[in-house]
Amino acid sequence: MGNDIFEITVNCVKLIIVFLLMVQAVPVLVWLERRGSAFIQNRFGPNRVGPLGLLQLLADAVKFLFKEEFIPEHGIRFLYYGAPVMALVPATLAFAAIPLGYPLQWDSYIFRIQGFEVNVGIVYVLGASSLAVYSILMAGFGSGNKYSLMGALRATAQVVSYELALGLAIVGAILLYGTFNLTEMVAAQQGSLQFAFMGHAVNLSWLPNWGIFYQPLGAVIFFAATFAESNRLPFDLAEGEAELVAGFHTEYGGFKMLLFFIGEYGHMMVGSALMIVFYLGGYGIPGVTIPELQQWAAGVTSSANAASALVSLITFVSFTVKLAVFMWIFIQVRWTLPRFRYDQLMELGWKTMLPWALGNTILTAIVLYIAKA
Amino acid sequence: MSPDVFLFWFLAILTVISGLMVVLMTNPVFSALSLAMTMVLIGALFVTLNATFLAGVQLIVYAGAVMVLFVMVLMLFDLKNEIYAFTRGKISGAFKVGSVGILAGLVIGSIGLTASTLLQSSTAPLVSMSGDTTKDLGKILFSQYLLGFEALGALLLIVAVGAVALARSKGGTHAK
Amino acid sequence: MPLGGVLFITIFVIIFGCFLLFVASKLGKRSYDPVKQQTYECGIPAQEKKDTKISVKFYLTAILFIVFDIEIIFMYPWATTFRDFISSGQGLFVLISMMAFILVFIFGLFWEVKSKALDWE
Amino acid sequence: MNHQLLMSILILSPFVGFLINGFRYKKHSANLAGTIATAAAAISFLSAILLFIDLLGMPAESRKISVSFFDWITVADFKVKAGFLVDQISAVMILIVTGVGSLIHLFSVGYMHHDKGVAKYFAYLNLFLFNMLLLVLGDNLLVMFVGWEGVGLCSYLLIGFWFTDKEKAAAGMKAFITNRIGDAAFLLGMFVLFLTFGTLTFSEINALIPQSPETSWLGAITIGTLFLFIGATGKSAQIPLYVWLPDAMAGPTPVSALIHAATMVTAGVYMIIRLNPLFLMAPNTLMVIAIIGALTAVMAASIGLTQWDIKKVLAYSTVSQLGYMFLACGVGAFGAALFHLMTHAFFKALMFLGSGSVIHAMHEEQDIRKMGGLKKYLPITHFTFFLGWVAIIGMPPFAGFFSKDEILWMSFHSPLGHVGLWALGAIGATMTAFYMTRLMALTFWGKSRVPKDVHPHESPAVMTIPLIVLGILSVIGGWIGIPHVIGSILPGHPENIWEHWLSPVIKAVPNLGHAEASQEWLLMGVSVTLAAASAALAYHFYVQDPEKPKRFAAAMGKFYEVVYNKYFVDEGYFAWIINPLVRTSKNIWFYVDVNFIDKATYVLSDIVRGGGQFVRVLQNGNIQQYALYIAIGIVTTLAFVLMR
Amino acid sequence: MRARKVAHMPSNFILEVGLPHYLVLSSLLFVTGMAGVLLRRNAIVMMMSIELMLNAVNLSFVAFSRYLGLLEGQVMVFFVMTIAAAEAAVGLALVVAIFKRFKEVNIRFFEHLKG
Repeated sequence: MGNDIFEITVNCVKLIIVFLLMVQAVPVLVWLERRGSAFIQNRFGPNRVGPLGLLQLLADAVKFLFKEEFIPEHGIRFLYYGAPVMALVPATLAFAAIPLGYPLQWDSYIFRIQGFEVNVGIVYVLGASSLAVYSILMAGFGSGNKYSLMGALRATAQVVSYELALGLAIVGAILLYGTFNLTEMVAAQQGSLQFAFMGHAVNLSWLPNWGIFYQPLGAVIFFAATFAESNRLPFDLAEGEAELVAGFHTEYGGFKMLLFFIGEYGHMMVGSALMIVFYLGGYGIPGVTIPELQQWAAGVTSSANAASALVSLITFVSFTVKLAVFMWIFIQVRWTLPRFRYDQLMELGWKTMLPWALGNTILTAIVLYIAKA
Repeated sequence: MSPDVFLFWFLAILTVISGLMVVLMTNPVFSALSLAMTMVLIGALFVTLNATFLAGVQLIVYAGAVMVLFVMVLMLFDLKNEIYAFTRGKISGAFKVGSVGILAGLVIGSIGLTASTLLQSSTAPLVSMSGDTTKDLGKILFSQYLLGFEALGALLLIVAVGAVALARSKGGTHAK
Repeated sequence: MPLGGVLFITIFVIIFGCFLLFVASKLGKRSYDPVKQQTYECGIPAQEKKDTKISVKFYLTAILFIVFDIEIIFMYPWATTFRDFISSGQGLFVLISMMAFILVFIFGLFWEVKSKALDWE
Repeated sequence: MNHQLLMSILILSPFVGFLINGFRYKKHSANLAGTIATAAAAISFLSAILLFIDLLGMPAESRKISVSFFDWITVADFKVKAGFLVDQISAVMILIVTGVGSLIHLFSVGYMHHDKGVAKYFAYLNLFLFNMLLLVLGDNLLVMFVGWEGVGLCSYLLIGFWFTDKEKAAAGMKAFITNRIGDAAFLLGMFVLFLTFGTLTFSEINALIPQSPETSWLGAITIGTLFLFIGATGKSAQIPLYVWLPDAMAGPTPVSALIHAATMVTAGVYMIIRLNPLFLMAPNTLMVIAIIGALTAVMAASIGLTQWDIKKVLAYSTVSQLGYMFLACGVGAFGAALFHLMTHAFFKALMFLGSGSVIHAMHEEQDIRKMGGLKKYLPITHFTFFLGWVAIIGMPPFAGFFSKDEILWMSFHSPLGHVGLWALGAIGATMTAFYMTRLMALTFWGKSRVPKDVHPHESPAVMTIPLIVLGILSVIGGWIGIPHVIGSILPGHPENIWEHWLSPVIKAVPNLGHAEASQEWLLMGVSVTLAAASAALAYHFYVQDPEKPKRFAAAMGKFYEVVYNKYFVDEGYFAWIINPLVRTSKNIWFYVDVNFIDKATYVLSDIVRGGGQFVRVLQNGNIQQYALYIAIGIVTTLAFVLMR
Repeated sequence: MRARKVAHMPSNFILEVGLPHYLVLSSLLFVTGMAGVLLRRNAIVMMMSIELMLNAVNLSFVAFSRYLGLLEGQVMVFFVMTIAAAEAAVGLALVVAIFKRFKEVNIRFFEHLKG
């Protein structure tokens, strides 16, 4: 029983840390976005508070805390307050399932650098993130404002449409790895690019064995759909300023707004992390396999535990670097591309991405069959 | 109380409460949200029964798709609190409540009566289905139940065609 | 099984969010100005909400989403087991049966495109 | 490739073609639709050839490819499999069906080029091919019956293809209804056979056949085979059910060639050949078959003498030739019947296609009085038609000679035969020569009677190529069955490949006496001379002295009238069968149904309605009430189950 | 953590969770849904109650599948889910059509459809 309590405590603390990791990343990203956009637009951005304007985040947070509290008169209290809280949940749940680093082995106890391990990882992550629309709908309906409602319905229709392309793009990856488990997927992408095709062994030692080389089309579709899923530009129709004021969070302000922000950035992070796990080798480092890394770590420190910790740390850093690159891409895209029109958006989702994803699936299945049979 | 047992009771009680809320809430939007929660909780119960893949599907299909449809429709119609949420007839109401109660009693009673035989064989799972049932599910689905699977494909096609035709009937594309 | 973890983090996040909202509401200034409570309407008095027309298209999209989502979900068990089927020699059969399914899918998609159910004016 | 796959391709390829063309039935592109359909038929033909080659590779005694796809019907002891069988008989048939079928598909591309419903047309044609293959390949009577009904359906659809024309639609109905009579008999025959043998599979029936022939008229086998034969008379247009075939010429001409000359109408013959061991055990049936066959041959030929419609002439000729096939079956010469079936498929399909080419050239004109002298406009059509002509009138060494002569010889020589049958056959052959020459002369030779505004032109290559191929087949098609008497004097002594090929599956005629070569020569000589003389007479009548026939007809007076009006058979059917039937059923309807049964039911319905007044309160459209009834039902049921 | 006392008869209903627990839970949800179908007047809520009933049945399917060691139960749940979703889609399409006509989703308005 004592063991149980230990495990439960460790896991709970770990989960809270993962959650806080995600939450604390948001101010940094907001800062990055503001500075980055200023950089792109040849401005300065926030640069007064603290070095490089970094303390702007704290100032913002304090300002948010002291914002005035109000509900719109036609609003429904429970939905109005529940929506921002709900916005946090799906992103957190999904993010907690993503392996962030190589498991750490402390004596006989294996400590996963991951909120929790789910053996049907993909399905779980998709399921969790499909709950995100409730937050949007609750906000839209709870505000008692027609602009909010329209924005919410638009956002829902958009998220839902792109969820199809997203889900279908992954089928190719699942076919490739033959598993739902994210950790196994990462493990399958270690080493250099090598595969057997119709009896011929192909080995390209200068490329990592990443999924993107097998699934380029799938990766592109998946990444594009991720933008739409997290309501980011060029797909942020839900908050098209000119048409619907500010979409489903028209009536929100202060800390409630911040919670929506956290949810949105959380979605971006989940999307990027999934992208990394499916197509870019997860926490692996290109050119170096995990056993090589372990060997090196064993050479650096004498203790096996410390070596394992070192490996985990390095892989975690590798993952974080990849994640950062993707986050930057998100920001760069937001400030460089124009917005779609709504009909264009739906057309892109249904008539372009869905058929292409379908074609990718068929192609993958046939190639896989030819390669294996 | 072991964690598993605690989880079951926690989930079961929450499920029953949210299930009751579906029926008792006078605002249909709240009913729908409670139902979504019920579905999520039933998904969690699937996990306790080692059907992890189904739990995920439950989340995606029921919570993520079907209930979204319900909520969207309710919001589309802008339905708020209902003054007459329940049927009114007193006699038929009594009949209805009575039949529901009797059915519950009968079913639970019969489960209770057979509990001893059920339990003998089933407190612990007969075949340990730990590990990955997902792949087995896929295998059985694509060999033994292939015909049903293809038939469902056809059914979904018909639904896609039929539902769209129905919803677009009578010309107008706008609902007030 | 991570179920406990999932429940824990869900409850934790909800409590965390509620706590933040509570703190913010306690710290924030409060003033009861009836105009401030009004629904946002670009500065003019709010219109009746009943006049908003919301297109059934949203609903159509949701229906089609359900249908296609389920079809995609059906592909998941196939995708995980396809390699096993290939190695057990049933690959072609399963491939063909799935292709038949996908054909139905494509047919549905094609029909929806052609019937303009997916067009937004 | 394994047989199962080949067989599936063989059967399903036309079906796929049907589906494709069927789904795009509104399209007007003849080229695309035709290409799809022809490709489907050609693929089918290719797999038929592959199957045939496989069959050739097997030892002669066990040449049999049998494929069973699934259990179709299983009811207690009654088990039917969706099984298909390729043996010597059905191999020949599938080659004919798919080969001639492919050619006719190709021809149709040109013929139907301007038609609006071309995709529909090709869809039907492919469907027909599919059903015909089912009929031919089925290893039991039930699968065969499916095909049997299917080809009937396609025949109906294609006869009435231009259904906006009321007469053509009526012709389709006539064909369908007449066929239904036959089909009913076929079903009865199947019942009788099932009662007798307990199975419908050919191989099992063959294994259970008694050793000695059944002499009684009331024996199970005799009755069963008689019923089957009535079914065959419906499908194969024999007396008394032949009336639909001439009317069936309302369909597009390639259809007439494929369905109403080469393949479907031979289904009855094929069925009898398929069951030949069984029919041999019923000599009484055989006698009926032989007599009806011979009578049909003569009667149809005589009607053919007087017709003016190019296709009607060919139609009666078909009926007459089918009569020969039945005559052959009736005298036990099943091999000869199948042989004639094959050669007839070649030359009659050729002649129909040729007539199609003529009709096409004449802008839908079918009356031979308005033709003549077409030789110079349509050289290829004329030449191929000429080949068909010499084949059908039985000139050596063309295909028709060998098969028809074999039939005539067997009808004389076989112990089941009779000199009278031979005489009828010979008369029929003479008439055949006459009316075919007449057709030839009026259409192609002599002075042109073409109206001024019509400018005949040769048909495009897609139409002439099938004609040429079929023309070649009409020439050489008979050479595989050269009889011994002729073979013995020819250099290299060619064997009778045909007889050799069929010997394992077709039982020889019992108690066949020794053939006198001189006798055989004599009969051959007589029939050939008669045919040649009659052809020469016809040439004289219609080319050299075109006025003579009219005078001759006038001289014949009433008799000519009767023959010209097809012996008033249609009118007779109407007067004696159809109208009385309609009257009787009207009376029955009025007195029994309206006055008695309906009134009785009104009383019942009043009672029910009166009771319903009480119950209708329950069905008030309130769904929740309904749900409550369901709930109460569940509760009661569950309570009952638990308390029991 | 997973060490469960294996006993043929449960010493305690609360501490030993087995098949009957899931069945009872499932039947409770089922009758709840049934009550909703019988008592609610809003057509959409009725349909939601039907979904609840279907879910209850799914739960018992999975429970049986687990405790009898047969995967068929899970396959069945898969199918039931599909059919339930199809039913929801078509049913709601009907409701939308009715709503367009009567501007109401009260079930009593469906009575106008009776013949």
